[in-house]
Amino acid sequence: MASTIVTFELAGREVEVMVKPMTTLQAVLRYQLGFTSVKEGCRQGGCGSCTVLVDGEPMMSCLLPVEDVAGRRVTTLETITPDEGVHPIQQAFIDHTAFQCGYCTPGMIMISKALLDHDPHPTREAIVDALAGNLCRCTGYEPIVAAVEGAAQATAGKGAPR
Amino acid sequence: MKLRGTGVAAVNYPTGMNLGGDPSQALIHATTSGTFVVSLSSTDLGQGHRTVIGQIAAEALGVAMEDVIVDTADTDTGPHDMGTFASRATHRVGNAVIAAALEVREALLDVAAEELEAARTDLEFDGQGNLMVRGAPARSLKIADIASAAQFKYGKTIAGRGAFMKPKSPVDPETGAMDPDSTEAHACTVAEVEVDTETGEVKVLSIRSAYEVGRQVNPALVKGQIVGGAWMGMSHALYETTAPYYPDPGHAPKDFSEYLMPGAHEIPQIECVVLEYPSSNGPYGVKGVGEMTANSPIPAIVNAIYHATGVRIDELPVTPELILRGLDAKRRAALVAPAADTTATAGR
Amino acid sequence: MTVREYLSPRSLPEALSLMERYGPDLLVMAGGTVAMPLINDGISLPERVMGLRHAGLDGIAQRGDVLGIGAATTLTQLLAQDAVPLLREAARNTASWSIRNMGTVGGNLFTPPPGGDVAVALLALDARVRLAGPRGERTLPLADFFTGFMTNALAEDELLVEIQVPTTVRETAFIKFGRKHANTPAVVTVAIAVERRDGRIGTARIALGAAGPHPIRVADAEAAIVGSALESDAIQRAADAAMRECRPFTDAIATEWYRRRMVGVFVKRALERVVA
Amino acid sequence: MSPALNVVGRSVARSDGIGHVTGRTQYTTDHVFPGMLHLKIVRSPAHHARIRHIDLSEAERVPGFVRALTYRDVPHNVYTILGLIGVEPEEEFVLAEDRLRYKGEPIVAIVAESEEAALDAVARVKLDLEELPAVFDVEEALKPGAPIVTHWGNNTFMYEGHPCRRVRFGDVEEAFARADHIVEGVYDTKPIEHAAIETTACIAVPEANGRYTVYTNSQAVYFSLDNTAIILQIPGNRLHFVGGTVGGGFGGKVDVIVEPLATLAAIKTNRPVKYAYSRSEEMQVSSTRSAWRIYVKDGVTRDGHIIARKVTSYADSGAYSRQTPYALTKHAANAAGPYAIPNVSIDAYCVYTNRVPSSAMRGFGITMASFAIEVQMDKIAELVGLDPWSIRFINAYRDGDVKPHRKVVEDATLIETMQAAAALVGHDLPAEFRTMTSAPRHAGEE
Repeated sequence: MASTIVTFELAGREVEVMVKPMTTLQAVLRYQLGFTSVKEGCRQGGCGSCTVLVDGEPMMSCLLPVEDVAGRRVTTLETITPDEGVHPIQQAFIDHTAFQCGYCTPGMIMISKALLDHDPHPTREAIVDALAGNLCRCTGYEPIVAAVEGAAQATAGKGAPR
Repeated sequence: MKLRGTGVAAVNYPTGMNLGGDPSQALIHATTSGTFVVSLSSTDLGQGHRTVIGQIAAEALGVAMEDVIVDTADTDTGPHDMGTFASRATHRVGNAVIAAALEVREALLDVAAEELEAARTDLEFDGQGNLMVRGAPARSLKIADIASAAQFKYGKTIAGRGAFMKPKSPVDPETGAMDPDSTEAHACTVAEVEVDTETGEVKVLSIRSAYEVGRQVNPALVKGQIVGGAWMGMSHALYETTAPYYPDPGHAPKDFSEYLMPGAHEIPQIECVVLEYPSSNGPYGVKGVGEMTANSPIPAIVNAIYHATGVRIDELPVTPELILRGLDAKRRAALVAPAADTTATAGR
Repeated sequence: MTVREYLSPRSLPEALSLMERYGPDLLVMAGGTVAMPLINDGISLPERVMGLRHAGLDGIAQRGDVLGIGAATTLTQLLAQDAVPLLREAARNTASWSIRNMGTVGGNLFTPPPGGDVAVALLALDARVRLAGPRGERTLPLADFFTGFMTNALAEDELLVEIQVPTTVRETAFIKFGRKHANTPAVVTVAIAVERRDGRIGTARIALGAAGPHPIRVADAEAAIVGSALESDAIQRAADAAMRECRPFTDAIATEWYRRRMVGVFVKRALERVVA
Repeated sequence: MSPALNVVGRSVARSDGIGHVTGRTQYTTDHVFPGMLHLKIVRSPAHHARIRHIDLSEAERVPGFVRALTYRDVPHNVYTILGLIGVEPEEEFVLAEDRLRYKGEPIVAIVAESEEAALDAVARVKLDLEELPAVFDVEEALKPGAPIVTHWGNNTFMYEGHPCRRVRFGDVEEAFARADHIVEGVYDTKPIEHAAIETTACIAVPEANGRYTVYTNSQAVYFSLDNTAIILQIPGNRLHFVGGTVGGGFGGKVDVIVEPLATLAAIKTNRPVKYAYSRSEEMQVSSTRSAWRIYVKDGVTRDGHIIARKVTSYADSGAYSRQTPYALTKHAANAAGPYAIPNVSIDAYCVYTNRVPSSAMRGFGITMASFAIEVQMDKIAELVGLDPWSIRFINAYRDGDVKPHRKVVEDATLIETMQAAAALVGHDLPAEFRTMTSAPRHAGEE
């Protein structure tokens, strides 16, 4: 059960972690690096609360052995939050009160970020398709869909947010 | 074939549950900068309890929201609270906070009277963070300055204690006479559905509701409860169960793929209007809107399914299979005795 | 046993040699969407796991009339190809975006019903699977790969490396019917591929998911439309035959009764889609 | 109108919004402590069984195993969560002793250095059980000869000597006899899960001063603290509960399940201990909303007035009653619905079965009453030839009416709310309903 060292890119820098075999990216982010925006709603790939981007693509960090992201670029809610103020998607979630308990919110924002990076002007259908793997028990989804629409409008013509 | 129908339901919902006594308490104290810390042991489940209590505290203290800090759920610092359930938190904690704020205001008046060399009875709060001599706006002090003076000049605390408790109401075991709650909120929901007669699928087209919840402390958060509750009611009505074949205990879902809940694709059009008939005993007339929003959508949807199909389903969740079996039974009955098929008079 | 070693081979030969070294107790995992939840919950407690994410088994290549799909090709990659529209449709209807970025085409063949929607489409397309092992490689029809509920023709020391799909089939239809529109297990999945001769159906393949212990074809239903021009009575005969032939089950999502009924509805609707 | 308000009534932004959208809000399991241990539970695989023997020997050999806790370690092992407000008897086993009453019932708590080691050890505990006949349906459980679930009585919770919570108002039988129509219905609802996205969890941390800080997502921290103190038989002042930020509750986090065992493990090991439900535990062993079966019998006049309502309700509490007895009392107070019905009889039974215990959930005792009553209202409307709006206006309660539990209605607005809903959907109400109000009735008015 020898630990190994895994290196990946996080927040613009290389991070090196020593892990027991098959530690999930979720556990590394939360418990070794303190990136607790990555939530633990099910650890079954069923809720999306642990969604992160790997090389820009959304994935469930609960299902990823951290060894598999060696050398890859990992993006979490912490890494897209500006030092001052908030990202336009975050602002849209505030403006539309697109959360209640907030537990699904980091995953919702990350999947929304991935969507708007791929498709800056998504249709409503594209938005609900993108959200299909992210569960919310409080809001009834409508405020979240509205927030993504709002974020798309806010960022339209300004280039994809970083 | 797709059949459409409309259903109505109307409900009441009580605030609080005091069969064991139902207390909430609050402490408020001022810091040197005139910030008011509201210490509670109640919890925010996500409904926005901290925000709403902050609003009530700011209102009752006569200061801005930014000057209020709400500290929840620490048993070393927060006084006793029964907890967040029974649509009770805004009502109970809000009342406790108002009571605490009244004590704070008394303490502020004591200090301000000395600072302004005026009679306590001549002083008034302007609701904007100041205390002034009535009719003489020039003789005014910032509440922050009063708090500071209290600490450093007079050696006094600016603090308040507040409690709200509806006393325990025993139940008469023979008649059921009891007084279990404080006030009643109301809702009426109209749901429209479309039923696929081949698959039994129900598509909820719209959930439109009127609510009466006493005073709304924060309309955006009330609407959030109503929208989220409409979705949850639809989910309870059509999808959710941990025992799909009750009483058979088998096939219990173990994850979110087996435990069915509608997603963003399934959300219907959700509309609401909110009436305000302030209650006599809630803070600023608050009732409670936490739990009730999932209630009226359920029977409204079930009634709409009947209106659409003529099939009465008396169990939850209403699965497509139940509807198909109902339609089959109706068809069989019509074959046997076409004239006797009165349940088909869907359009009322 | 907590996992003692996570092996991440960089090539097929390396993967095969690891399998040879560690034998059948080595858990082989591709996207992790099936295995990881069981490991996280302590239901599966493997000692050694081999992950195929970096084994070079992903990628899609057209070779003549055959599309070669690496076993570790993700569902998102499958969604991006346009050589076989039926597979795109199947991928689009499987799981959610994040899971499609992880889950693989090969892994889909090992997903117990009601999962495995892509496998249903592959069955309708008469795909073949290429298996590699210490004795070399072999290919066999996907129909022969499935042998029972969570069992298959793979030998203990063999690895599924590629799925081969003919790209000549033009008339297809795919419907996944679940209790929700997206990211949900199937009540029933129907995939159909037909080839016509002079306007009449020459060959027909009707594959069903969530209607048996693994994706199945329904021969009587197929026979019912061969020689027809998909007239409505032929379609109805096929739907009725499929209802008789299917072997659905009861789970948290639906009963056997309801699934059988939906087999009839959706075989019919899928055939009508072919006509349209 | 009350005096102008400054902040109340305004849609101010949520004070926790920035924390939520940046992921900086700290939830219970976002806390990490050096040396933290993990607690996992050996659960009953059977619905009803007698325990012959438990073999921990193989589990103890798992690397990282720290210790096991059994009922012998729990100072006050049999408790009732509502004991704090005087509900009796004590009946739920923190850890099972000789009998298992539901599938998933906790038997042994395993504490280990890592979650993986704890899960591994749990899988290696060997149970020797004798399976017993089980009962899963509320009415089956009440039949003679049904397996008895409780250790103290039969399969109903007792309300001051009655097997059900009773409401008696007027004379229903007399009113049924003179009613023009009798409308009967049976309403069944299946158990459901709260499914908050954050699972139930706590971390108990020993402090230098001999106290224990318990980070929890309880909906009711004092309730959890007081129950924990009773179960562990320690003074409440040795416990410090910290919470307040909950990732969704819906009633699912008012049971006191994780805190007592985590704190006990922290006491026994002098190390921080985390006990968090997995999603499958949340789905399969955490409390549900009860399954309900509700019989409604209404006596109705030909013009649509409900003159009598008899309700017999059964809530399936599962193996232990938890909050369900309370739900039935709330149910009994509301089962007549928001209508003025002069004769009402309600019997509400809290029934024990070998199911997972049910407890509180959003709408506690009322959601299912509203379902039954509001479907029943439509049936009545159809029978007497009224539309669904009219039947509700005709019967709506008003201020000054007396509810069946003898509470005088003082803030009725059902009528006004229905008027607003009709306006919202564009439904034209007849003048008599458009002008109706919830103001107290005149003398003699129906």
